[in-house]
Amino acid sequence: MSVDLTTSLGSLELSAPTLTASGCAAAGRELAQFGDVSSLGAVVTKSIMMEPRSGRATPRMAETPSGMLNSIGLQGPGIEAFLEKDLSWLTQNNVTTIVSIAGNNVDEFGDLARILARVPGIAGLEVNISCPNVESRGQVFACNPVSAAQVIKTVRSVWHSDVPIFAKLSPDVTDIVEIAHSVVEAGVAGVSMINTLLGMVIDVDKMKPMLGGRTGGLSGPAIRPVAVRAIYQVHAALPNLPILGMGGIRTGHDALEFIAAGASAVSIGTAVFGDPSAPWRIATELGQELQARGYDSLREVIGLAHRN
Amino acid sequence: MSVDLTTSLGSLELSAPTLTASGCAAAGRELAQFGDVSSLGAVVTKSIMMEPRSGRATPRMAETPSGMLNSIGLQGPGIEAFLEKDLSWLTQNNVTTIVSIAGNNVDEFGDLARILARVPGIAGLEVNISCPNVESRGQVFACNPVSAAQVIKTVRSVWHSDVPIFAKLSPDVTDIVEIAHSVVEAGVAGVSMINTLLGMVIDVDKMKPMLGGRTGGLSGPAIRPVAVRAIYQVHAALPNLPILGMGGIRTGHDALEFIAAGASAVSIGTAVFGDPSAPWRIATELGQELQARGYDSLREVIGLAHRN
Amino acid sequence: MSAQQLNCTIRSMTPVGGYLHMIVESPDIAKVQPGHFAALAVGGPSGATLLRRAFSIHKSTTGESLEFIFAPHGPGTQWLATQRAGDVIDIIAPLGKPFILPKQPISCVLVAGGYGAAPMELLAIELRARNCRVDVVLGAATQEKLFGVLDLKAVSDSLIVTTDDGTSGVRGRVTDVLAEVITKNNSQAVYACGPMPMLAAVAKMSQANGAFSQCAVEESMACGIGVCMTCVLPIIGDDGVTRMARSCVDGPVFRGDRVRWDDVDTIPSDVFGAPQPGGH
Amino acid sequence: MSAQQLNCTIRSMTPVGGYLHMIVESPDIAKVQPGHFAALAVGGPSGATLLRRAFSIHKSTTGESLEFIFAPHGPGTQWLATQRAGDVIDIIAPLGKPFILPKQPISCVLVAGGYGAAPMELLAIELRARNCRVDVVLGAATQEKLFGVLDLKAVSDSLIVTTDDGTSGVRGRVTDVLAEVITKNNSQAVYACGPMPMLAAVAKMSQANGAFSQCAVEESMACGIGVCMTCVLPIIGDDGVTRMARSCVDGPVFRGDRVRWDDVDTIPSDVFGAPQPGGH
Ligand SMILES: Cc1cc2nc3c(=O)[nH]c(=O)nc-3n(C[C@H](O)[C@H](O)[C@H](O)COP(=O)(O)OP(=O)(O)OC[C@H]3O[C@@H](n4cnc5c(N)ncnc54)[C@H](O)[C@@H]3O)c2cc1C
Ligand SMILES: Cc1cc2nc3c(=O)[nH]c(=O)nc-3n(C[C@H](O)[C@H](O)[C@H](O)COP(=O)(O)OP(=O)(O)OC[C@H]3O[C@@H](n4cnc5c(N)ncnc54)[C@H](O)[C@@H]3O)c2cc1C
Ligand SMILES: Cc1cc2nc3c(=O)[nH]c(=O)nc-3n(C[C@H](O)[C@H](O)[C@H](O)COP(=O)(O)O)c2cc1C
Ligand SMILES: Cc1cc2nc3c(=O)[nH]c(=O)nc-3n(C[C@H](O)[C@H](O)[C@H](O)COP(=O)(O)O)c2cc1C
Ligand code: FES
Ligand code: FES
Repeated sequence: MSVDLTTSLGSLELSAPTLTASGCAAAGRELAQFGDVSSLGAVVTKSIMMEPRSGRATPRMAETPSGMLNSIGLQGPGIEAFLEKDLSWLTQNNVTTIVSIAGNNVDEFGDLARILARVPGIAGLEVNISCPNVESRGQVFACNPVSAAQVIKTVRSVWHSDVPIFAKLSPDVTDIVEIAHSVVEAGVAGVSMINTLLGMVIDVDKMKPMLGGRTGGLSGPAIRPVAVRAIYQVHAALPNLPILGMGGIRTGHDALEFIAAGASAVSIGTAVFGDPSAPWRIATELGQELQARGYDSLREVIGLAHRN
Repeated sequence: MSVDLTTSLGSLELSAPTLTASGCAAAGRELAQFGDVSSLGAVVTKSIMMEPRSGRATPRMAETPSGMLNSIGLQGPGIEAFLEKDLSWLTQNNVTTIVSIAGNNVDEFGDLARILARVPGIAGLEVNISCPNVESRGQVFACNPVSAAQVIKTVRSVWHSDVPIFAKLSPDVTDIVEIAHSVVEAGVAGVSMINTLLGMVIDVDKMKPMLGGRTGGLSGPAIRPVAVRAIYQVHAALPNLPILGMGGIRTGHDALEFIAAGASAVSIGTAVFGDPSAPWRIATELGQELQARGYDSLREVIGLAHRN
Repeated sequence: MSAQQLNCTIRSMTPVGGYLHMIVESPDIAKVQPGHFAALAVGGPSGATLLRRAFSIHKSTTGESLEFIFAPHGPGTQWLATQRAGDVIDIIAPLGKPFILPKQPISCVLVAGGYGAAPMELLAIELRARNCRVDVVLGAATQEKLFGVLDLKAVSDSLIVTTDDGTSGVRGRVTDVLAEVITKNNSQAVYACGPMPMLAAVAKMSQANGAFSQCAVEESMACGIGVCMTCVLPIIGDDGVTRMARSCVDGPVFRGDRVRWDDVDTIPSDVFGAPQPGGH
Repeated sequence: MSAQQLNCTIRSMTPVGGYLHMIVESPDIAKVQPGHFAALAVGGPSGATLLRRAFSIHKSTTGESLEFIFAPHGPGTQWLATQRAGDVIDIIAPLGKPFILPKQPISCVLVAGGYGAAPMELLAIELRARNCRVDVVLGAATQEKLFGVLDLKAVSDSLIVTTDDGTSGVRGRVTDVLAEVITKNNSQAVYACGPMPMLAAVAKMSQANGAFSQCAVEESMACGIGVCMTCVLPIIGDDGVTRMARSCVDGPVFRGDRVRWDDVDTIPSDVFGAPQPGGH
């Protein structure tokens, strides 16, 4: 008897528990060499903005102990080219697609949502309010409950569709539960967490920050305990809120930790760089881990670590 | 020609650049098997409280990728026994000693400072306002600029001595520069940063958090990029503020990163568990790294990464 | 006694049943006594495992070699299992408080579970050198997890094996036979090493049968040298007060009647420094 | 063409000058062309190095083997250097866009710095099979960092060696001799692989001397398969617009006149999607 790995994020039913993390699988196409992309829970696309965007200067990454820093700066083709080239490939190939959007200001989020609300074939919208790489003079949206809620309200106001909206939360805050509360009140169907932690590596030969963007986002197994803690806290405070968990998942065992902490599904990010077949492998391993512990389904394990 | 590794933290002159991190070398005595403790920059003692304290239930630690979680819960003998047994050993052995204190409330910090202000042989006071493990119903002091400043003001008001006071900052905040500003205004001579990040590991066999204290503090190389970033930010905002840097330093190369980011000296924490001779080894390696790059002294490199 | 940090070259790594027997070359260190342990660095410079792993010192020849018994389990021991003769391991040894040996030639029982048998041969030899009677009870989940049966047979007066699944010796646990061994041999001292639940049962059974027990406990350790406070358990002191004592420096060997077995992994309310109602 | 993820057993690991020559067994994969690279997982399951390392494929025998040339440097290549025959490496290959081969039997110069010589033997053989003239310029900082001198001599019409310190061949840089080689042999195409500053100089000198150049660039890569956007550099497209192109899938081989060498590691203000004044 095999374990039932189907799950759901609010109204979004997923045939598999592993998704790709935004920015770690582009728009899915390159991964098709390593597995059937339509068999993944979903592809979460790289955060897209209104205009084409060149991103930050290189070097854009630094490997760190059990992790990496990136400062891509949201390089992307802009929403128009995205719809034409990327989303069309995804829909043609029957890929469950969650589109991630990012804006320089609240209005841009609204504009993106207005465009996407009319587009068929989108299973979910992930609102990246937390990318620390955006060259914005202001604070990161996700670091302030008011501006986080503003973005979500604006998106919500133009989103005339049943397609669920997720807010992507940043761990770089004093109280992540407060931010979760504020985006829930603003109308999200669920939250994606966590985005990267703000970090820096210094090149001691050049005596300056290694990355072109100076700071970067820390991801990978190094941050896993922070992600598990954040998900555990948010699930404890908002037990009915669907959580898409991510942050350093490398194995099915790791994924199980996230599910037990309260995530309903998981996104695989940095692990894809080390192993492009990770999203499929981890789903298989998760099934094995559940089976070895006598569970019949993934759903019965969601948040289980809160009950003991 | 050898590199001048002497440095200072405000008025505190240090003969060597590496210190032990609070809670990672007890009160120095056990390390004497591995090196001459009096030759270290200083021993920063495990945060001491007024009363004896049993700490948290075990398991108290979990190894994580390139890091570890701890939830010791400030087990300690209380200030009286500390002075009698620990501090006396340190003074007898000519060890430069920075005493770390922790309190359940603002008054307890004041009481501890009042006692220590009368005790000779203390080179510095580190005020641990950031330990996330304290079983306090309230928020961690260091997570709020007002309560952080309150603690420091209270300590300052009874501290009739030239011995410098350092505030130990937590990275678990939205804006660490804001906290640094508030403790500087409250009268610290410098800051120690960073303390651990709040994290969690779940035992998926028992389906509950692995640590007795549920959450724990994440330390080790995994968090190094977060520490370097925090120090860089604080040094950029407050270039004259002495910084004692820590967080994942394992080699002289790592230490150099911290110095370049703006630390005047570094504490070695988790690395001691893997290598009890690390505080001495890292000082030697730091000298070699500086020499290889043609520097004559450590002091000229403090904050150098800001100039390029 | 003082521990030393050593770079030890592996001389051999040999499978023994379900275990690996590793012999490393070691320079002069403080004399190793049965119950001493060592802390081994694992994972190499690019590894993600920062903490040392603790292993009982199985045998040692002063100035020549140290021997260990282990099984690959988590990432650290799995890495160790890939090391080969000629590779160098960073080892701190000897660590901890060893078993206390009797001054009189008394009758002793050695009880071990799985790799808990690692220090027992050394112990049996020392006890016999003191003209003690040595009876051994070795247990494991299954036959391949037994260690040291033949070696211990050679240095003891009797040896009983138990396995949970009955694949070797008596089906059952060491405590199913221990009371009888104590009674029959009029044992005065019980020495135990193995998993915590086994130790708890052995300590209680020894006490119930009038024998004094010493148990080498196994608590998760971050530093192994006494600086981190992770490895504590509630120990009753000579003054009757229970303290959270460090098993790495105050142990790993404790008197069985001094460990509050039922309170391990808790903070008993009467422990020294326990949280006060209304306080921390 | 599609890349495959393979578990490859190491057949041999042999020192060659300052480098290691690693041959691994590989099953059938897409045909390897000169300039293709592979991405190797390093560090093992308990390692702290998550990202693959990129290496030019030195040689390959379809369905049999892949060969690499590398030197231990940082943690990943240091780990790789400790691997031995029989160990298994996770390899993704072939990756990237290879050198474009001429349809006509033209005169070609191959320029390489250090391990940049790794793909050149394969390239020289392919060019000669097309009846091209092949002249080679090999450079390195010092003699032991030279690779492939004898092998390349055997498959080329002429070979010049330069070293920065003069320990072998001409003291100086490859660009000190390149113009003369181009002029003398009336070279129409220059193929280059090596450090970025060398490539920049080679591309400019080729253009100045009327030769068309192709350069295999070396940008830091996180994924190697086109999903992360770390490995970009400013490339002028057919439409004249500069875009931040991914060197792992759009390269590593680019036309020398299409790379904005002076703007590498910057975002030129006229690049597609560049930050607008007042905007992001
Ligand atoms: C005093 C003492 C003597 C020991 N003697 C032996 C011996 O002779 N042979 C043997 O095979 N094992 C022995 N152990 C247990 C051995 O230390 C653990 O099996 C080993 O640390 C597990 O490491 P890992 O990498 O396999 O597991 P991981 O799960 O990766 O370990 C993670 C962390 O937890 C700690 N840890 C995990 N399990 C244990 C455990 N059971 N005990 C203590 N720490 C643990 C590790 O040290 C490490 O820091 C002894 C333990 C102690 C405390
Ligand atoms: C297309 C291509 C082909 C290459 N071919 C060869 C070859 O044939 N032989 C050879 O010895 N080296 C080659 N390199 C360089 C090789 O990839 C790096 O030397 C190696 O990644 C460094 O790893 P490390 O663990 O030693 O260094 P670390 O400093 O630990 O590397 C940290 C991270 O930075 C990346 N990185 C560091 N240096 C480089 C670099 N110079 N280029 C790209 N990424 C880097 C690593 O991939 C890793 O992700 C090639 C690189 C590229 C992009
Ligand atoms: C190279 C890279 C690019 C990323 N780009 C985005 C992005 O565009 N939008 C976003 O919401 N998150 C982005 N992230 C964050 C990831 O989606 C994920 O939240 C984070 O990396 C933690 O997961 P991981 O440890 O599994 O990578 C990016 C991460 C990396 C490493
Ligand atoms: C086991 C352990 C106990 C600690 N106890 C204290 C403490 O009592 N007071 C304090 O200010 N910091 C304490 N810390 C935090 C360290 O001093 C240091 O700030 C942190 O671990 C980051 O440095 P590292 O990565 O080098 O360990 C403790 C850390 C560890 C791992
Ligand atoms: S393991 Fe650190 S005190 Fe015992
Ligand atoms: S290395 Fe990831 S896109 Fe090129």
